[in-house]
Amino acid sequence: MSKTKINRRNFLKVLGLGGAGAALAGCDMPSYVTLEEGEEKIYSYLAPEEYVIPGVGVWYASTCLQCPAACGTHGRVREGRVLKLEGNPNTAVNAGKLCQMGQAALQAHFNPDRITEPLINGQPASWDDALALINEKATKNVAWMTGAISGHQRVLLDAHLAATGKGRHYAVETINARAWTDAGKAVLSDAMPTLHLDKAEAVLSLGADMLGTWISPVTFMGQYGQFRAAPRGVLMAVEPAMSLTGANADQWVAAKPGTEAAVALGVGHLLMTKHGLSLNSMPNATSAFQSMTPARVQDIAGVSEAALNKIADTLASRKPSLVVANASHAAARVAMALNIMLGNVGKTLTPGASIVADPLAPIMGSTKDLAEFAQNADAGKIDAVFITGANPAFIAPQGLNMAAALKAVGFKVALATCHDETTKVCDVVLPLSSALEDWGTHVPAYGGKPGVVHLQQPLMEPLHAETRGLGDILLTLGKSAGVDGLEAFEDYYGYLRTAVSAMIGSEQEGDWQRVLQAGQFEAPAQDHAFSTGSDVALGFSENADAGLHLVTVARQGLYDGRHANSSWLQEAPDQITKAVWDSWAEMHPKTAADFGLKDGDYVSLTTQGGAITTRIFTYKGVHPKAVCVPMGRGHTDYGRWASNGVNPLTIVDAHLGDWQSSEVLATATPVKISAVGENRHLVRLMDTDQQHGRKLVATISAQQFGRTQGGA
Amino acid sequence: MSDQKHLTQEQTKDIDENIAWASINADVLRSMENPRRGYWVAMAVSVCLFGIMIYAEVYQYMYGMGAALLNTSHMWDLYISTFVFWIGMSHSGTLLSAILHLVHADWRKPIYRFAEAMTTFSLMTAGIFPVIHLGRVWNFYWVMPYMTDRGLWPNFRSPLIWDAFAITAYLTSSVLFLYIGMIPDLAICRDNAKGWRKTLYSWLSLGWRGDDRQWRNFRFTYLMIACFLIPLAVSVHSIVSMDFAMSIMPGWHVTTFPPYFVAGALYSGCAAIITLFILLRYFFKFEHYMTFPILDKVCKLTFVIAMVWTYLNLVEFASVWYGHDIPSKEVLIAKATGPYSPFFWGMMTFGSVLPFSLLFKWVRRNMYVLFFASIFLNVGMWLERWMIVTPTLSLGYHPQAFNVMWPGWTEWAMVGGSFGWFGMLFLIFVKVFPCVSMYEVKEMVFHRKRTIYDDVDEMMTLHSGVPGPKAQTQNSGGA
Amino acid sequence: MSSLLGNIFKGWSDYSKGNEEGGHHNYEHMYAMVIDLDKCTGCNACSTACYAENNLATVGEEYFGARQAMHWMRIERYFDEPNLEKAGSEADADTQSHGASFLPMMCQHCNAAPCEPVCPVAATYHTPDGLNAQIYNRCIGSRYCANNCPFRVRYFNFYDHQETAWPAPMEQQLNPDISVRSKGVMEKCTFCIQRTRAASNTAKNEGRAIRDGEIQTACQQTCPTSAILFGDLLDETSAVHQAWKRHQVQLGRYTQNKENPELRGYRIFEELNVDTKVLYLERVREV
Amino acid sequence: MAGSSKKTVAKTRRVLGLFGDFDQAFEVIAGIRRYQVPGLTVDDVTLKSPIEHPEIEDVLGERPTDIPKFAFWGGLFGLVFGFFFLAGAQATFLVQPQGGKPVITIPSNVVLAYEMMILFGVLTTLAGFIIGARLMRRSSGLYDTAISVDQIGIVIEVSDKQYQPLTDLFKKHNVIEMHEEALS
Repeated sequence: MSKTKINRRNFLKVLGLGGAGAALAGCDMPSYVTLEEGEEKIYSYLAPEEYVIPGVGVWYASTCLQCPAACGTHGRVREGRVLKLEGNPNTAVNAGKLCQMGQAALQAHFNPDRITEPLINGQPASWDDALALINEKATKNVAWMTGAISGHQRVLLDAHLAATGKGRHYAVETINARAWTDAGKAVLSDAMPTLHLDKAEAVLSLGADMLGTWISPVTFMGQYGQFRAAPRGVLMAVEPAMSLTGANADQWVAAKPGTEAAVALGVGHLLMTKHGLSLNSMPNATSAFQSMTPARVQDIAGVSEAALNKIADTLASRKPSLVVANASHAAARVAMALNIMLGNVGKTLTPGASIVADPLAPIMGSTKDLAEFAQNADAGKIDAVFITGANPAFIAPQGLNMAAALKAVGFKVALATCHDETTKVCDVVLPLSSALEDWGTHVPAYGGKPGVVHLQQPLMEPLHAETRGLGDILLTLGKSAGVDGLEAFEDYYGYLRTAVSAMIGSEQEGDWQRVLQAGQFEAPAQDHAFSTGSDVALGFSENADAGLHLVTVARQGLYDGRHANSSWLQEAPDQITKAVWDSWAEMHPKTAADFGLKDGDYVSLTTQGGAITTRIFTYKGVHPKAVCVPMGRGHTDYGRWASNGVNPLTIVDAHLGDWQSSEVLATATPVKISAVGENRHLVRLMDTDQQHGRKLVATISAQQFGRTQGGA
Repeated sequence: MSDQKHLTQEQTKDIDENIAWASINADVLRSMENPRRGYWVAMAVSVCLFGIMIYAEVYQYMYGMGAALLNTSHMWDLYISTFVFWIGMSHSGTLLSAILHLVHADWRKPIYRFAEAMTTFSLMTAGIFPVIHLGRVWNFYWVMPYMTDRGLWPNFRSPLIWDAFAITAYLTSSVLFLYIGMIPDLAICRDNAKGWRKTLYSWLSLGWRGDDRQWRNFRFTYLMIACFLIPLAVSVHSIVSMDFAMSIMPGWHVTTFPPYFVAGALYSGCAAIITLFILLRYFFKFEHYMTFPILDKVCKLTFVIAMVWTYLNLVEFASVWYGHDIPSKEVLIAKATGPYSPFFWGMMTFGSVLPFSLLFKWVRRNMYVLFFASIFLNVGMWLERWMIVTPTLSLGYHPQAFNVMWPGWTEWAMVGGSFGWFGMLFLIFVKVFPCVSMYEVKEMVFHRKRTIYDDVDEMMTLHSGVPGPKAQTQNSGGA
Repeated sequence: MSSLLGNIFKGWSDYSKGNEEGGHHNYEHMYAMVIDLDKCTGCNACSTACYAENNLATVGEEYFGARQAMHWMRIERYFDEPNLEKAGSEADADTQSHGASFLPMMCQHCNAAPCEPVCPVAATYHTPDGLNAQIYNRCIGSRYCANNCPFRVRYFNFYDHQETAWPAPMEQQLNPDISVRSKGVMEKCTFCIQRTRAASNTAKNEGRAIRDGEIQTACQQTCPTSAILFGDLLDETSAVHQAWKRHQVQLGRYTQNKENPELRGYRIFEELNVDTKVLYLERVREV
Repeated sequence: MAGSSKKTVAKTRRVLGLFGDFDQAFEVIAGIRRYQVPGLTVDDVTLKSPIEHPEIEDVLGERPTDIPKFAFWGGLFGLVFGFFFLAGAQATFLVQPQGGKPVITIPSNVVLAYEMMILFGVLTTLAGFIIGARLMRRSSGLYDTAISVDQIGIVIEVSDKQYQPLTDLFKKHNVIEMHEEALS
């Protein structure tokens, strides 16, 4: 431990230099004493650490790990404390911007419920004991379960797996773009094509919450800003319940849960029949389009012909356009086909960039991995599992019966910063440094310049002496597992620096400093071209069930629940309902009326999987056949702020597989609703949703906008 | 006092002019002696209420203003409305004493003393509320007009500062008015008291000897201060109304507020006078002085003011209704139909309908009915103040302000406690100071007697040379 | 005495001169904002950034429900579009066909701020930078200012939030450039005055004027769609000045006479003549 | 009393007579007016009464009072001082909240100056009262508690040879009782 301490001091010195350089680079903000009263908890200016400039905030570049997007950040450090995060203006991913989750990374770091020491069976233990136990138990059939992961952590992880035998790496994310990437692979042989909202004249989203949680929201919001500038693009959204993207759409269409594909096919049908477009290269697709008449759409998805026509007309008249989908594999494939039909490929849909050093490439998580982990665990194929960056006990749909699966695994190690449902059931818990205390490299899965790698550097000394970085632990594990070539490095910083120097092809201190300041570096990348759309079969999952369906959506904020321990995000009102600190079920007023329910009524939602009880909120942004319950709330062991609300995933039946994929579909679980009889006011930002005739948000028609060019 | 007829409800004379001056002294001085059980009970109740108020204030001080359940929409609530209520109460004394003094209505003389005392104590009660409603009560003195070491003054533009000035001036003036009017009586007390009371009254009576010089200066002084007090009283409550009228909030930004508030103040003041009148008459056996005819006059006065108040109320509604300010109209409609509507209609009933009962003579002459009537009139006036503050804040220009809020327990405790505090002060007053002005009752008796007998003399000497009763009662000047 | 009289006359002349200029006084700067409601996605990033930058306390569900939250920058969401003439079919549609309307609402820093004259102790006043400032030390918590604010953007510390909002080690995140407010004090958006001051100090040290864009408020800096503009309205070259000019909105007026009424710029509650310094650009929808 | 002090010799004693009602007291004063006691004028008379008799001037003659002057000047001072105090404060208080208003706002200052006018007016009136009525000083002259009940007293300082006629005058108008004290 002492050795690593010394090393920390060393690299923090280095870091100080880097910071000074950053200061020269002009992105520092000197502090000063305001007229307002001083904060009594400021550290004394006496005898500061040698790398601290008293009273002067210095900005260091790092990377945000709040969601898989891996935005670049600048952290303001003063007196050795990180005070504020901003986006790194140099990165292509987020261009100096951050979302609320990125802002709240501070609270993930300073969280009062951090794990401060290793635990064995819940009892405090020393690192040596913990590591000894791990070396003893984790010998064969070792598995790793992580969230989305990339960069050198992934390299070390793979190396560890390779060394410990035929283990496997499960990357799990409930909120993922698996449908889109699969479709991309299947149709264009490109999992992650680059999208250009800013160039598009019209965008149709089939359940892809680009502005909220999809792939890289900050990237898309940045493009959205330009998309809305004159000439103004038109945004259309088809989804069962209103997402942040839908809330910003010019045309929002409610589709019955799980039928977005049918709607998309209907749009294609109109484009062919009404607007004379064709898709000769894909006969299968063509037939699928032709068979989906608006009338069928009407009774499959409950979308009116008028709405369908409007979408088709807009897409046909405004070019280039863009169709994105994440509702289901079917929808994603149709979206790809539509893009080809509309001639968007090459204009608003260009080949994605990949980096040469493939081992660093990002692994985007999926619930498919989650399901497979459950199967394999049940089958006894996993003896030991290392879990980090994921909370399977919370995010697994009830249908997967994750509790039993985890029980079936003999030895479980959690590498975590905070206690959660998973660490509760793990044999060994290793205290992880927070993202702001750790080193790492991250390859943005989307939006980065070709071959760009984001560097994560510590923004302050660890709050808790006993925590260690993920890289350091991986390195230690790798060494003890006998991975070659690791002995040379006494800590992850050393490893990383060597590796990065190799990638940028320079051992120079100055180059390393430049990388630190930039927070990113570019590895040689190679572009690759699309395949001309391979003629995949298009279909859709017809959902005959006429009853209500449970829709579990994710909202930017608590996300999949990993941010529920942030009081800022708990108190940041949900974008759509403006509710805070609790769960709710969104229902269409008509549906609520049918059940004799009103706002604030507690209802019990029952599926085969179980039942949850929460309050309803009625508005017209839900399909009458849908009951929408956002994820992220209802933790049982996640600190002082996370226990409010319910977790809808606990009643989601995961065995409803999507059409032609094993990806778990969490949007179409039949649900029964019954009033509990209790009513309590849902705590929201405002009690009214109307402007009451005040001119607060004024709305003008696009025609006027066109005439004035938006005042530009 | 040969017959007791004048004590009954059929009494027609304001006062029996044959009452002996000595007995006036005796009766009033008796009222200041050895309290009976009822007094101690009343005192105990008042002290308890006040104790609860202290506890609530300490709790709120430790916990924060959130204890009162105030929120971003309702920054003000019962504290301010009760403040306005007590300021209103304080207007009665001045009205009766000063105005009636100027118009030489001598029936004021037996009852103005306790009315002025009420003015003073209501003000002392009202003064509590602006202080306890401060978020940082320990800094309340920052509103005083002095320059801090950082060159800061209070903001003289703020109606709250106007309040501070007005209330200071009003409290000072009304205390002096009460005190100066009391000096001759204090001399009487001095002449009859023993022990500590003797010392006290000797100091307070400033060596009053009843010289013609003293009486002459006294007359002018009293007149002058009365002249000062009437415009002051009017200005005080119009300034209080400006706390609301000067804001831009719909429902507060109303031009007719100043007269409306003044009318309301006089109204609640008169009602309170009726209440105390009845209590004093009942407990202190003041039947000879606080007579039904006087009560009758007060009731009529109350009715007139009630009608003025009602009229101004309707004017306000009408001006909002026919105006085009939608938010104000929303507030008005919400008052009548929203969650606070029961209290609104309660206010209208007690404030505008109930006064009509005063048109019936049997009501004006029935102490018991009248007592409860006067209580409910004041309940109505308290509701009025609450309806001005809270329903308005429950709406507003921005929908963020829309919120219905009910007062927390600390607020109710403070409201109750304020009555305890007032009661305490008043109970102490009636035992330490004469609550009926002896010398002025004597003047009243004296004048009435003279006028009557002069008329009779004229008649008799006109018709026959026989000397009139005046000659006969030559030696019965007093005893 | 002479200086006193001098001050009196100076005050008068400043006032009359200021009136002709449309403002009310002569300012060194006049910081103002432009918010494009068509770009705003209502994602809350600005609000959370404000919590991080300005030491805003989180109050928890109970107090939030009691309307005692401290969100200086709040994103309001409305479902109706009062002044958008809809096609007949949509008017009575039973679906939220145009999405929702989002409104970032923070202190509008009115030039004729209704909160200022009513404060009994002058705890809120106008700085030479044209900011509506709140002096926490001076505030005694009469809460008149909040009653008189038509936007309801002043927030009162009904409790001491230190222990609950920043349990150790969270207090280490507190921004030392500004205070943590204690109970009984009014607070509100300051246009990130600490950043303004820092920039002006830097400029002074380097002996130059403040550059446009040098000062970024926390909300502006983080806004993913760059919907927020901040700058000095007196600086002819600043983007904010240009935007106000383009949209033909002037300070010191309660009705704007625009040559082109279709320009999107408008100020909320302009008719109250409080002279706000936040220019909103209308949201746009396909009809 | 200047009128009398010229011709009279040194006063030796002070006499107080108590009477049953005003009429009798007035008769006595009338007698003095008619010089039934040599060397005494009505100006030497001090009348002590339990109430203020309206026609007292008719009997004792006009005796001026300064109260209204006190009130007027006090009020005026309050008004002027009030306004300039406020104006001065506002003019030196340069960070004061403007809220779009001028530095020195007439409406608010008028309101406040008005209050100060009344406050000072009342205070000076009180001062005038205490001075004019010779209160708060060791009181000279005989006094009887009966005066505070229902009897009217007349106090006159007399020389030895005026004493007898005065007592006669008192007795003639059936004085109830008489007190006297020697003047040192």
